[in-house]
Amino acid sequence: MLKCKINGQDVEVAEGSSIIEAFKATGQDIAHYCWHPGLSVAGVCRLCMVEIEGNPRLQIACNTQVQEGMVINNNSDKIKDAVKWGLDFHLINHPLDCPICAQAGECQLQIQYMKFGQYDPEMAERKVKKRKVVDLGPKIVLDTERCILCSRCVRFTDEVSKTNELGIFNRGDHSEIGTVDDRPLDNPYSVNTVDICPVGALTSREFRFQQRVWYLKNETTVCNGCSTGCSTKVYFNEEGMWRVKPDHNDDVNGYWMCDEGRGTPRFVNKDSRLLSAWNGQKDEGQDLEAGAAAKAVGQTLKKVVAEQGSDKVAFVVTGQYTDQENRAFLSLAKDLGVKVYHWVNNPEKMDEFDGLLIRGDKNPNTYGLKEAMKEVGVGSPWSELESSVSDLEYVVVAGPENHFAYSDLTDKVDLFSKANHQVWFVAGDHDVLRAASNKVSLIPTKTYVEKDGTYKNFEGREQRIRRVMTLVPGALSLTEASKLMSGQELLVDGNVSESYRKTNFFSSNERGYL
Amino acid sequence: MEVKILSEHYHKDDFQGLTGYKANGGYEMLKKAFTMKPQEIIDLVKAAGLRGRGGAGFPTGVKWGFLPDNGEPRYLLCNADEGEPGTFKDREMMERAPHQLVEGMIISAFAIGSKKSYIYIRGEYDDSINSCRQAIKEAYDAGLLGKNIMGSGFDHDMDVYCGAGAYICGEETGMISSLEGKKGQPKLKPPFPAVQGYLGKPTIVNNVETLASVIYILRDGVDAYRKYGTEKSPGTKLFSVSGNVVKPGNYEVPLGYPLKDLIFDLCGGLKPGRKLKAVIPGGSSAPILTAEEAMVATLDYENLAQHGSMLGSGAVMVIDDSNCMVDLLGVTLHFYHHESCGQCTPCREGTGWLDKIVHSILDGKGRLQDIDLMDEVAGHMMGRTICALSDAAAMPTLSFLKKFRDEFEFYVREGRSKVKGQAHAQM
Amino acid sequence: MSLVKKPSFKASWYLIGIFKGMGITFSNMIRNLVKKAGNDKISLAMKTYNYPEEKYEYGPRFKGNHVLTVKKDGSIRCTACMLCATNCPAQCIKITAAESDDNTVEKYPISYEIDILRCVFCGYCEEACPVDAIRMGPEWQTAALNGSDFSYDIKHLAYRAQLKGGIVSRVDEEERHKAGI
Amino acid sequence: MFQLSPAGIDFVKTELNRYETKRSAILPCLYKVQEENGGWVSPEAVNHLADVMDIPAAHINEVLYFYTMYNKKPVGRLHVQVCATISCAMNGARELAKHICDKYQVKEGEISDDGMVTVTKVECLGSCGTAPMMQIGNAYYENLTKESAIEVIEDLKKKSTNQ
Repeated sequence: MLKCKINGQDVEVAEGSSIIEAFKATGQDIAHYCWHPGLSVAGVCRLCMVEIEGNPRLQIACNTQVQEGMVINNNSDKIKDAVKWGLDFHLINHPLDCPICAQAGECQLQIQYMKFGQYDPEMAERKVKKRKVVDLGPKIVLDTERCILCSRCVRFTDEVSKTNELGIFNRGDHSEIGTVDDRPLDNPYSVNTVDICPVGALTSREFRFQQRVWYLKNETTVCNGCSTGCSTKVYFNEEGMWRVKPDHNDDVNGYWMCDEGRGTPRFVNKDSRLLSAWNGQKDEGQDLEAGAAAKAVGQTLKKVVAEQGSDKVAFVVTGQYTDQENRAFLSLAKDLGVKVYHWVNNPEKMDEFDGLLIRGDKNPNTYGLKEAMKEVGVGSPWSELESSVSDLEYVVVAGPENHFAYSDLTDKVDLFSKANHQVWFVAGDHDVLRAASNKVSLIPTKTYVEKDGTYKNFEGREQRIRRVMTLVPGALSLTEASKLMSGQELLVDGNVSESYRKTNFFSSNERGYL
Repeated sequence: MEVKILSEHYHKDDFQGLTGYKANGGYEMLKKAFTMKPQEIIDLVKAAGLRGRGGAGFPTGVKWGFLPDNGEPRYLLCNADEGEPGTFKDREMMERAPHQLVEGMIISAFAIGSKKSYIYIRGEYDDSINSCRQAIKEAYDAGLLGKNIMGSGFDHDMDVYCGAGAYICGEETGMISSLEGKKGQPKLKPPFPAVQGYLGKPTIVNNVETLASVIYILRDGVDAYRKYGTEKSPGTKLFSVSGNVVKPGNYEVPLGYPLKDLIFDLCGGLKPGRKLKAVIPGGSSAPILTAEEAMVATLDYENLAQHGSMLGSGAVMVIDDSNCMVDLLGVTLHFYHHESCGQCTPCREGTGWLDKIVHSILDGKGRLQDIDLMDEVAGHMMGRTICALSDAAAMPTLSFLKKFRDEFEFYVREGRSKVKGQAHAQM
Repeated sequence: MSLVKKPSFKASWYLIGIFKGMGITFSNMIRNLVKKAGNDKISLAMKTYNYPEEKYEYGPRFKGNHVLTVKKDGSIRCTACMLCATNCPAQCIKITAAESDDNTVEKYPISYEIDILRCVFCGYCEEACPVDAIRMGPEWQTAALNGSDFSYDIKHLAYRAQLKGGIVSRVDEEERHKAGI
Repeated sequence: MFQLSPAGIDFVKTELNRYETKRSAILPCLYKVQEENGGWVSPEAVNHLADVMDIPAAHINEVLYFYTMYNKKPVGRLHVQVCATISCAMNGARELAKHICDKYQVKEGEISDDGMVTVTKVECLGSCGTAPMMQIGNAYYENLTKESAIEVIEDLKKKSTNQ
């Protein structure tokens, strides 16, 4: 471990780490654009200047290794002047696009300008004009005029996604980011370039003008898109969830996340959700209160098991629920003595893996479910259900949250409609369910951002998710539903998770720091 | 008067071919080198105090000493990019005496133990490329290259690599990036090329003239070599004189030769009726000398540094009183704006900004505070980037503004040049 | 422990306070009736405006109803940058942005609503706007029949009859692009 | 669709294993493509070269757009490159370029009506002692005057028309 002094504070740093890593370790503030912990060092923005005792010239922090006993400071006037001019050089050809730029509010140029700039623009000559609003495919929009050529996105496509799509063409101040012949930038990790772009050059087409970033609050949680379990940051406000960004987690996903995982708002937001319970058949039925519906189902199940025997009822589970929910649901099935079947959505692609983050198994908690089924001692082969479904009275299904991964939803509904009744605990509102031929009752469940619990990813690593917001007030989590079905009453637990404490809307919102 | 060592046999026509070169003592030094141990040659070069002729003037022996002996393959690269405006000395050597370069490179490669070397020639020099390729083919046929050269057990391959038009590829690491098939953008230093250069392996980059001088250090020995030049800058150097002189061209004079004699004796002075106004002594990136300074300056690293300029690549550009300094600065800054590789922000935007300011002055739209702004912008470009191009753009600007400020202020106030009849030709 | 003081004798007589107040009111009333406004010495009387024939002229900086300015070609000048909505203390501006297919415009508001009942006419939105898209005009007599008329949309804010086709914004895009800034 | 000639393909193959890494062969191969594509490199040529050399197209495109000797848009049969840096500028290179442009009624960088001449001002070509000078194709033409420059261009035009 090397000892050095940063702005008067003693710091212990590992061997061979650069000065900027030492700054990040101590949480000291240093201006930088082109350095990113997950990428190689480019050393081109020349903003992370530091003064080292015994060295007359200013050194860049990202490429200078820490030596024993180095005295480093970056808050002297010389540095402030250097950063001010470094920023000035970035801004002279930068277009005045802040009103129409999606990055406004979390743009590093704005942040550094407020800290180091605050000067009147000195350049009176004409700015260099470059191509704006370049269409780079379905996910990314490029604006080469705003680009500050820090080459983060180029290094990303070279080192992380290894697709070598982006490059810097031309030379000098006419250089432009782009793909060859404006080919779409379309690899499964392309939206990561939008996160690491410090300015508004690369914007994601999905989030582009939906919401201003200072209206959004963010919380860290775990993505439920597939079994990798990447740590993510969810951006939300009263109207719903707007976007998902990766959060740094060295053990699982480093600094990156796949584009599929960013699609979770599509099944979480209110417009695609089941808002209240429903009982009925072939599209006719009436809405119910979720709690009451769950209790009613509980009583009828007990009655059916008592009169016609436990083989008249079947439980179906999916890997979409947290460990706590699985245990509650499975122990309820055990008490009733009914058989439990595990619905695997895409058996042939289960153990696919693309080498970085995307896995074939699109359920966040398959590992946890298998563990719980072994622990509780339930679980029977799927073929048994297929053969015995027609003489079943009740099929209770803990349906999928992320119905995009469950393409076989329709034919499973047809299978279950052979039984007399089918009960679905599901988050999304699907017409195919309401149109089923037998009697159907739907009960809304919470999605992964509305409940506490833990997932176990593909290697069994337990990761906690937290209640971030409440989108559908009436929805139940599976634990609550199981408690109601087993006859107990739902007690309102006192400890609201403190992350949701009502704070001042603007001041609590931390600007997006890279 | 001239001391011709490198350019002794230039005038002979057959000196370009192998037979003509051998007839004038060619490849004798290679035989002698194989009798010595590599470290002996390095010590010889260090004792002779040979300094890099490309522009930085870094002692060659010391540079060769930086090579780490970790068993990795070493590369020797000859920097024949010669992009510095005003310089054309390497071109003449490669066209007239390619074997001199090849022999110098083989000796140097033997000294540093490198098995592969490249000559990186700029794409525009078509004749030099062909003559060097021809010389290398002749050397291969004569057993002077390839396996077990002249029975010494040392094998070495050499190849020519053409650039494609970028001044930045004259910079050491820029050239290495270009050789690796990438954009010629300089690499971050540290690690320096001697430790991690071409493909991450230890690499030595030397100028054409430096490598050729090694032969004559071996031939004449250290004291005969040090007879010419001053104590700190020994030996002779090729100077490319251009601009408003009667006889522009390459002249080989010992270092420490008075600049006045070079211009007025060897080059025949200025055109009739013209007076000397300024001299750029070391290529476009060297700060400018006023006429008075040029009269007293001598051509070596230390004296020119005292006058606030630098020897650089030895390209002397003589400027007489018919030229407008604002216009000249405009041309220089346009060159740097066009050639900046665009990697580091201060240089990419700074060169563009300086170019635009000087051209708004030339178009008569200049403001008085523009001059101080240029001063400040150039000041903040110095020492802020990966390579020295931003310093090379800033230093002439600062020196032009310091020594010819009246012309700039006149131009801003009057909207025209102080020099009569100098209409600003549109760029 | 509360600090209630025993009321003084004078204060316990409520009538004294009432008579003093009524006295001031009547003295002003008589003065207005007797003295006509506008004679030479500084008149203390209030000028009476016979509204609606005679209306009070407010100063140029009067902050009345909002106006959304337009560009030269009549399209709305606002770029939906949400600064006014953020700066508004009463949070009564609701904007939804959309992408325009004209690349030089890029972003414009599909809907721009001001709930005028909540608005406190402080003018913060006018100050926050970077492109002079919203101004507070001189109008102040704005009556309406039912509550929903008080939430003004783009059509009312920018193209209502009184504006005669829309007021052109000072900060215009074309000059800025031509000047290369 | 641009296709390399068989000779071009062999040249590319030899270049690919002539240097330590495949990527070093990009510069020489781009020269060959420019030669065979009539003096400039089109985007299809970049894609074709990327397939032949099995190198990502972005790397080739980066090199193409970085260096000035590769033309990104079509040029006339005679690409007149007049050097306009310091020593040449002092010896009247810019007036010479203007004179040539007026002579062939062509604006800088464009192709003349008969598709023969493109005039561009380029940076230092390393022939400052013999200013003013120009480069056409691979050859240097030095110590020019307004008349001698036009003469050179005229007989080059004659030579290339009867090829």
